[in-house]
Amino acid sequence: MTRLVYFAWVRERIGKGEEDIDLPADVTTGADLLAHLKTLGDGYAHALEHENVIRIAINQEHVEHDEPIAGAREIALFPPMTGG
Amino acid sequence: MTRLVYFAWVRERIGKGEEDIDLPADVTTGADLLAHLKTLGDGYAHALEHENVIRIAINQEHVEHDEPIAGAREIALFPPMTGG
Amino acid sequence: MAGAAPAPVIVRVQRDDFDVAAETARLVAGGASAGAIVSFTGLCRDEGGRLSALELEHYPGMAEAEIERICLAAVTRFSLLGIAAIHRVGRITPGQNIVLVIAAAPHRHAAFDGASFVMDYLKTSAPFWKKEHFADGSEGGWVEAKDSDDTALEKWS
Amino acid sequence: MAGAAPAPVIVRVQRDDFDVAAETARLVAGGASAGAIVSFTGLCRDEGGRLSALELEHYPGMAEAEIERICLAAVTRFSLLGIAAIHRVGRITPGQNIVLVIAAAPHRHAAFDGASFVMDYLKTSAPFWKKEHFADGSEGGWVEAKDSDDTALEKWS
Repeated sequence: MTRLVYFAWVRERIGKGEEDIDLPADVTTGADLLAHLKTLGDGYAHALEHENVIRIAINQEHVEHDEPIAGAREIALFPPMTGG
Repeated sequence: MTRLVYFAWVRERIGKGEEDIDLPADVTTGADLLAHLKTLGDGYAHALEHENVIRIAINQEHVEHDEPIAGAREIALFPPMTGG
Repeated sequence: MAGAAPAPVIVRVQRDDFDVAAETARLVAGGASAGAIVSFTGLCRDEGGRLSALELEHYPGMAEAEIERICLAAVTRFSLLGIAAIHRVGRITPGQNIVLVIAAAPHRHAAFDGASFVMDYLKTSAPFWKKEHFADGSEGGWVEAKDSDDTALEKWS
Repeated sequence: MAGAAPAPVIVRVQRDDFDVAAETARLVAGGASAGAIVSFTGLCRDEGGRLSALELEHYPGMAEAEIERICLAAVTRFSLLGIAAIHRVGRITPGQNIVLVIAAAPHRHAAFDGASFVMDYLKTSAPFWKKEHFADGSEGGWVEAKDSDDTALEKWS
């Protein structure tokens, strides 16, 4: 099981802030994860429609989409940040 | 009569903070004023020894040494500023 | 200075407002070697009266970690004597504070650069998001990231 | 914004200390259009324990006029919503405040630039002078102007 967490409009569109899911063996990178999640329902598909704007953090650190996710305890998906 | 005011080590070396003096007719610029003052005594000569570092203000505005002093109510001489 | 204590680094994410004077005093409590303190306060604008509130969301844990990483980088890069970065979350109304950054240094340019550097990186890499609520009752949606914030980073590279 | 009041410009030379929070509140009292406030505080350093005090002298009248001129230039150049510049004179001991500059603007880069611009020009054109007194009782003499302060102006030209 991998913990997924969502923020801002990603969270709103998916309809939840976090979940634990079993990932198929062929999901090995952040990009694979996005593609997989988009098959899980309309909310996911809408949230992740524009994959290039989605930011990914593994274990609370920013990563690129091609980063391997093996061993990740927590993967976060969120829009570009607008703090400050 | 023209009011002269001095600050920081210019003031200390001349030995006073201000004075009113009659300037000779041939003293027409800031540079002329410095040259004239240096003839008035050792304190003045010491204070104004390095003319190029002396800053001049006429009526409380910075001016270059070649600025005419005609009509000046108040002329200030001081070292480079070190505020802030 | 040999034997000097490490520069204080204060990082917090909180719902409550902050007190700039109190945070500044904490930051320089260690001594009198600071000649310059620059503080940046980011506030909620009223957008010409249209905005009623901002709602700030963050990624707990990562937000604090990212801000601390940025602050430590600033301390090293600009030889700061101390840095504080406090970011509020929750509902914030126009005129209220959102974020505070304070940098202390021996001289002014390091303090200005330190605070500016932290703000530029905080804007683009700390996981916070803003949602707008308008005075007419409508939900304005999530604030979009600005290209100018990415461009601002170029001066530090 | 049409009909907006002119940006507040607060300029003072005083012996007493200043209150950063109170001056900031005065500066932005007019409304909630400021999104960024940058404040710079210049303090008396202890110079590794050698310094006992600074004595600050100024040219009354011209000092205030020069600071105001610099502040007005900053308001125009960076579209500031307000600026405050307060300089202390007299005897100041290590850890005490010397100068305060606060710039308010809609966005952060204008506020940083406004405060930094005012400090850079204040250092080189406002008629103030500092004399050092050392902890061993000796008079350290007048502080010399630094070339780096003149160099700092180049970024604004």
